[in-house]
Amino acid sequence: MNPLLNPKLPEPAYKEEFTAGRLFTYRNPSDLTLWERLYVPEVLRGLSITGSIFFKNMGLWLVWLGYWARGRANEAPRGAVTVYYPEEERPDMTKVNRGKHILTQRLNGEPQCVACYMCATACPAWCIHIDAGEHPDPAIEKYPVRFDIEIDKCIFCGYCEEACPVDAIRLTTDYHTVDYLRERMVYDRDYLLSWNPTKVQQEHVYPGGEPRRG
Amino acid sequence: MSEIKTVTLTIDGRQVTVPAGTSVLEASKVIGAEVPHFCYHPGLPVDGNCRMCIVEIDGARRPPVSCATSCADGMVVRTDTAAVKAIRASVMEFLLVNHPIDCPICDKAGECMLQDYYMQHDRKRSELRDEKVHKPRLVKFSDRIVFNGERCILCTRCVRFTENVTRTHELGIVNRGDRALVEVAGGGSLHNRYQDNVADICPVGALTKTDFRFKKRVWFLKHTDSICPGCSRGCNVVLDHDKNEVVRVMPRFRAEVNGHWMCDEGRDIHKRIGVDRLLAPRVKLPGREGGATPEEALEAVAEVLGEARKTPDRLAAIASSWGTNEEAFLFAKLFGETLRTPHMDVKSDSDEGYPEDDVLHTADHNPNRAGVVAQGVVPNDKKGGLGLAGILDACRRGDIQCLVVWGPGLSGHLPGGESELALVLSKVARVVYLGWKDDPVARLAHVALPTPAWAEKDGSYTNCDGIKSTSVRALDPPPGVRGEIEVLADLQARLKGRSYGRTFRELAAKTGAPLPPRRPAPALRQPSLYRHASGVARP
Amino acid sequence: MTLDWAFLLITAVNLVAVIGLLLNLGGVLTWVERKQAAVMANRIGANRCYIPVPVPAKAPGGGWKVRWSKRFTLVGLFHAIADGMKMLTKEDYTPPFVNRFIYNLAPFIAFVTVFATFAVIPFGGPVEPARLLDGPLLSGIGALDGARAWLAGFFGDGSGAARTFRLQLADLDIGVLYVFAVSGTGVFAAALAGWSSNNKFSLLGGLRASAQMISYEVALGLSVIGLFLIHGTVDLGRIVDQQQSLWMWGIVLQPHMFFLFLAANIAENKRIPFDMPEGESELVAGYFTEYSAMKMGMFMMSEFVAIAVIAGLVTTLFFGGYHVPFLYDDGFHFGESVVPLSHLTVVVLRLASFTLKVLVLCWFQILIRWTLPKFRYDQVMRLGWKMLLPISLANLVLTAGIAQIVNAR
Amino acid sequence: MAYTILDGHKTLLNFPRGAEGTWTLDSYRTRGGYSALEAVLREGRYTPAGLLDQVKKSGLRGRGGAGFPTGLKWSFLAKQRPAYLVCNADESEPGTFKDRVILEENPHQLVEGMILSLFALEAEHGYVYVRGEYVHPQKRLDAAIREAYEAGYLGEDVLGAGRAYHITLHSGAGAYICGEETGLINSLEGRKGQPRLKPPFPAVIGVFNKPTIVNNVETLASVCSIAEFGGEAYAQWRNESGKSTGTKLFSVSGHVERPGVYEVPMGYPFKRLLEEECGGMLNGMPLKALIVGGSSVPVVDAETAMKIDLDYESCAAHGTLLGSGGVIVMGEGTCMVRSLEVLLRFYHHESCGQCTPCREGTGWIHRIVRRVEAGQGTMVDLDELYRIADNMEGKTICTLADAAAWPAKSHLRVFRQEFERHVHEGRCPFGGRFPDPFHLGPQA
Repeated sequence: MNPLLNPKLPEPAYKEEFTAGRLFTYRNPSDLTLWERLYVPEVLRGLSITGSIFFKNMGLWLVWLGYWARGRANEAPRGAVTVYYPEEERPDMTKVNRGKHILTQRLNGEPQCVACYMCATACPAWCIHIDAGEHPDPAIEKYPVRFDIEIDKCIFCGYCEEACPVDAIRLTTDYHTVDYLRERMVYDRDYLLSWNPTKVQQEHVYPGGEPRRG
Repeated sequence: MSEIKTVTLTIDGRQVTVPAGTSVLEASKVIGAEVPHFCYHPGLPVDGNCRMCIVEIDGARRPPVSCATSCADGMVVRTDTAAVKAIRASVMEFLLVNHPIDCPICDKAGECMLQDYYMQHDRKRSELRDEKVHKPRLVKFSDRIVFNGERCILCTRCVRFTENVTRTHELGIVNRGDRALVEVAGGGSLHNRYQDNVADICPVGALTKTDFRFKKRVWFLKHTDSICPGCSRGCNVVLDHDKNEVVRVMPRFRAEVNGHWMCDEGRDIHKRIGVDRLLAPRVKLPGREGGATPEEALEAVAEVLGEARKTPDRLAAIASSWGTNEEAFLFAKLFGETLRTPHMDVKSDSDEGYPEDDVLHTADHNPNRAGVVAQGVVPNDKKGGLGLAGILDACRRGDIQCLVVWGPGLSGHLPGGESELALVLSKVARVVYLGWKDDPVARLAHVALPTPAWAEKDGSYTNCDGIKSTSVRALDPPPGVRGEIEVLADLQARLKGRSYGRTFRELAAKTGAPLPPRRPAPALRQPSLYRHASGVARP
Repeated sequence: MTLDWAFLLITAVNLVAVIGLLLNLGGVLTWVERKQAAVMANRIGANRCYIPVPVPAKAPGGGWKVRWSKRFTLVGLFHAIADGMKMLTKEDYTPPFVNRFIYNLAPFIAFVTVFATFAVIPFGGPVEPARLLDGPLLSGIGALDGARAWLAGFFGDGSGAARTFRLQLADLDIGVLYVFAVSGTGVFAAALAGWSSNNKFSLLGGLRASAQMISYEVALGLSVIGLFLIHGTVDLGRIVDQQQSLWMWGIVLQPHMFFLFLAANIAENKRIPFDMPEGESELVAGYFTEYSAMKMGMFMMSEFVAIAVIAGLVTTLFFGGYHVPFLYDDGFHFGESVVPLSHLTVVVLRLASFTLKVLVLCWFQILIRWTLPKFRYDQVMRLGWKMLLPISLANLVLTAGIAQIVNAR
Repeated sequence: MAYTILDGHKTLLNFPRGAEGTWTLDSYRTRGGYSALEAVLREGRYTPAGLLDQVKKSGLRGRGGAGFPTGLKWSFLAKQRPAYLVCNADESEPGTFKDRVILEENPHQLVEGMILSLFALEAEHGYVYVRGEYVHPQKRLDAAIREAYEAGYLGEDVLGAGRAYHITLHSGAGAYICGEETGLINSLEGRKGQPRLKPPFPAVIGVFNKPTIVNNVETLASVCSIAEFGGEAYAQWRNESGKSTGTKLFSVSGHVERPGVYEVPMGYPFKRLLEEECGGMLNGMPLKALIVGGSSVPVVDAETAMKIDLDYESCAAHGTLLGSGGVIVMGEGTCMVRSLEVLLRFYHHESCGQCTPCREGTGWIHRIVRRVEAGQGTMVDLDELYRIADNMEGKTICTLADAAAWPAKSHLRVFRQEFERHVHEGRCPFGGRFPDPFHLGPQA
């Protein structure tokens, strides 16, 4: 269709330009104004923005020094929005953060898991290792004899949670998954079950979150 | 030769010519229009109860089931119309109404026809608002087979298997309607020797093998075409393995050998791979005692044979009936041609196994006696060659200076067993053993070389009917263990014999082994749960 | 000819000062870059390296014991040391497929050329050692008389007149030309490193580096020729001398050329927004992909030293070098009024002035690096050839014309 | 309306109602019994092919429910011998009890019809598969067969014609599905009573893998009349406007004054049957619904019922089937949901469990209707019910799934508002009970 026949059509979103004897077509042509294309003033503007943040934060540091000198460093206003991780923790960590795994339990404390390997199959990091066994109760039939998660391989994508057909594995908000020993970073079945071994048998409470209903 | 009568019909607008009497379902496979089915199995009589394979045939009063409809000339069949698809969806819905949908704990998941067809033909939520019908679960049909009544779709494949294949009639359907149930007749248990097949042919997870139950999810398995070494039938099988370990053995369809079936013992033989293995070479020659590398051990063998070559009459070689055709070929060439010994024969490696019957089992529990003999491992009559008994007698008399034993089980040929074996071998100056088992001979031999088990090497086997089958290496042999082909070819080279090739594919041209189809390398993981896991055409 | 011991001593002092200053500045800049970037981005930045300090602590069973505090971090300054230690002690892995000789040579070229550039930069005003201890405060101290006499004797020219030394390693007539020549040699470092690594990424990085450095070399030279026309010399020492007056500072005479010169220098140094040769996002690490340990460290070090060298060069050409506004050899002159200062004070003030200007310009370069996004490669080349080069040529013509008019008058 | 019928002659119920001893050989002979057989065997009235031809000419259609032309069916019989004739006396359709009357009151007519049929089919051996619950009819039939053997109508040399005819009585074990011909054959062979795949049809491979003809009791008994009067005469007994021929037994049950079995010619109006033969509706209550041909045919409402002529064509024209002639009359006050629930309970119980749609579907729709009847259904359930019934239809080996689906669909179609009232009111508007059409006797 000839765009001239329909003047309401928008301008074609590309620009053609002869450069080095060839016709180049830019799909996303620059929409900079001449002032912006002079570059230097805009660079200076950018530098003034980052520079002002720099000086503001240095000023705040001086203020902090003042508070620190009076032993009230905690009350000082701070420019940094990040935290010193092991010493400090973010108070506003989201409830849907994907962290350490847990295995949910049946009423008698056994794992809800039926060892279907869906999580192990879905896991892109291949960090879940299950051995299935025959459960004495024929209504359950199958349960995990071994359920290991190599937390150091885990990428916290949450696919295991998605794949689980019986809501047996969940990611909690707990993100303290570091350790100095690799051996300790393989979470076994008992560890994964030990998140809340005695409390709340009536409903499975999502640690740090709302209780799930229904 | 009588001409096979053929009929020509149209399926989905394509002309197909098939032998008369072919079912529409089989004819559809020819053009790749796969008609879904549960109860139909090519190895069993047609029952037509699942109603999944309904197609449209022009002129038929009501849509017929394609498994029970024979092709006729000029028939016009449609397998992909909207009406047919609607019928399939409705049949799937009926099948799933009372199915427990416990795929997570079901071992069939991943190779379950119900799952696959659900994804292909149904894909909707259950509309059932009432209680499902409950049936017994975890019924032990035998110590090999467990039955789950709720998962059963009553296709009667298992019933027809016991009726028509084993003719033992243990299974039957009791009760009517949605209360129907497969039961072992008279409350006994399955007692035939082919019972694992009922779990194979079960299209759902109703019948499972205690052997495989909960061991592995099927989508983790890799599949390798192999043969069963349990008897001289040489059933074609698929080894399902993962992490260098065979998890289960499934029969592979080969019409002229084993059809669709195999016996229970064949499924258990893989468990012996790791038992009593000879893992490292042993050398007890003067000056060479102690641990030896595979290279040193091979050198020792070459030295012993080089010595023996000077008196070929006093050299004897006993071959394994578990060896492949290619190995036997090299064995015959090495000893018959290069070393010129007249004394060559093949022994039985194993005499354990089920007795002979009229389904599959044969009396000889070694897979390749016929093949080894056919490759020329026979006494040279012209030069007064001795057979197996003759060789053992000659050993006893001290006439044999060097004895090469390939494979375990020599003591089974001596009435006195192991103690007599020690006596006999003590009269022989040099005993060389080659085999995968830590046999009494291996302990008495001057040089013992480990070799791979059958699942760990390529090779072809000739069964009792003279049919050759090829087995593909499924597992990695233990570290440092080299295959017989390599060892024999190496010895041939060290002894300045003719070179016939060092790989299976080179030698297969000489033994006439059927080359296995090159399968695409298995994906590290199956990309989709919904693909048929075994990768072989579904029966 | 007898050895000029006084000259040798001054040169040795200069050498130690320059190398000490630059090496440490390079190390500190690694920390500055991290910390400044953090402060600019509302982050905290490097803060974990510490030197254990014993502090008394209460023992559990009563009494006191020594606890090693981890809190002496000095706002993360030890990270620079830790970085250096790490690079020195890491395995120096040489890939098997490289051209060993050139591979090993390249980082040294990079390192040496950067250091050599600084040789001609005057980092302090003229010093008369004989007068160093004269001053309103020091002259009263009799104990220094001996030293004063020794200084006069040692640094005298024999005729009793005091000799004047410049705080500059090499007072070359060709001055800036030497700078261009040496920094031009730096191209070899990147090109050779890229080629000898026998790696596609390295090679591409090396190619980009050489193309980019050669391109900007042109603009770099042309952008300051205007200043040379005005000053009538390329000797950096004499250029600085002429910037005694604030009105003769390069930034006042040719402010636009300051931007050009700085841009060209950053491009020479291959830093963001001109970090095509490294191109983390597409070339792994560019021409030093295959380098590890201290060889990689030398590339990194040379980059940070180059920041300081560029700062020194810009200071010298555009910010009056070591000059402090209104400060003359004998003190501050504000119009008619004079604040007399001792010679030592003036020398120290000028050294401090130079150092301060260098530090501010280092800070400014780091500010640029953490503010601007990176160019595309074709944009880099287009900027160099189609913007910087014509502008500097136009500036050259214009400056030459004005200079002709001014001189003719 | 005019009927061409032998005046006052009943061919099947040709004995006084309620008379004693009608089942004996003597009584049967006094009514002209075995005369046709004697004429055929002794006098050679017909050759086997000729008798087959007469059956074809008579237009006799199978009286078991499907209405397949008998002559055509016989002509399909494969040529190899032995071949068998099987009489299907497994009368288990709810609402149908006509064969029982023949077996109890007039068994010799069946025996004679079977011998004639064996003659026409050139077979020797006939089986009678009698429903297991019919203990009394079995005794009568057994006695009749014994009498026939003694009188020489059965045996190695029948009536000196040099032909051997045998009839064996086989008692079923009580399964609805054994009334289906292949299911019956399986049961007769001693297997589980499950229908077989067709083809091969029983006429090619039937009992003991031999060619077999399976016919209903009434069909075989009617062969006597054909042999007696000739096929063309038989074909005249009908409503002139209709095409169906012969007389037919109708077993009327439900809310009528005089339930029972009536023999009327084909095409007899239902209205006349109801008002004249049966004496009208019970207590004069209005008619609500009619099932004309046994429980498996679609139900019709009162208005349609009154228009129906009792023959195959008229029934089909009014959306139902003549079936086996089990007329179930339902008066006002009957809960149609309950009626359907009762029917589906039967089919759920009787499904053999072979084909998937029937096995799972009958149970499923029964459970839905049961819930609707209990007042716990939803509108979605009604649509589901119709959809499932529709899915069941026409996909199984035998027609049991259809037999369950048709009533379900027709109940929903014709009496939908009653189902909706169950849903909306949350209970059965008829109090969960109803005048039970299956258990109400005439005295009620």
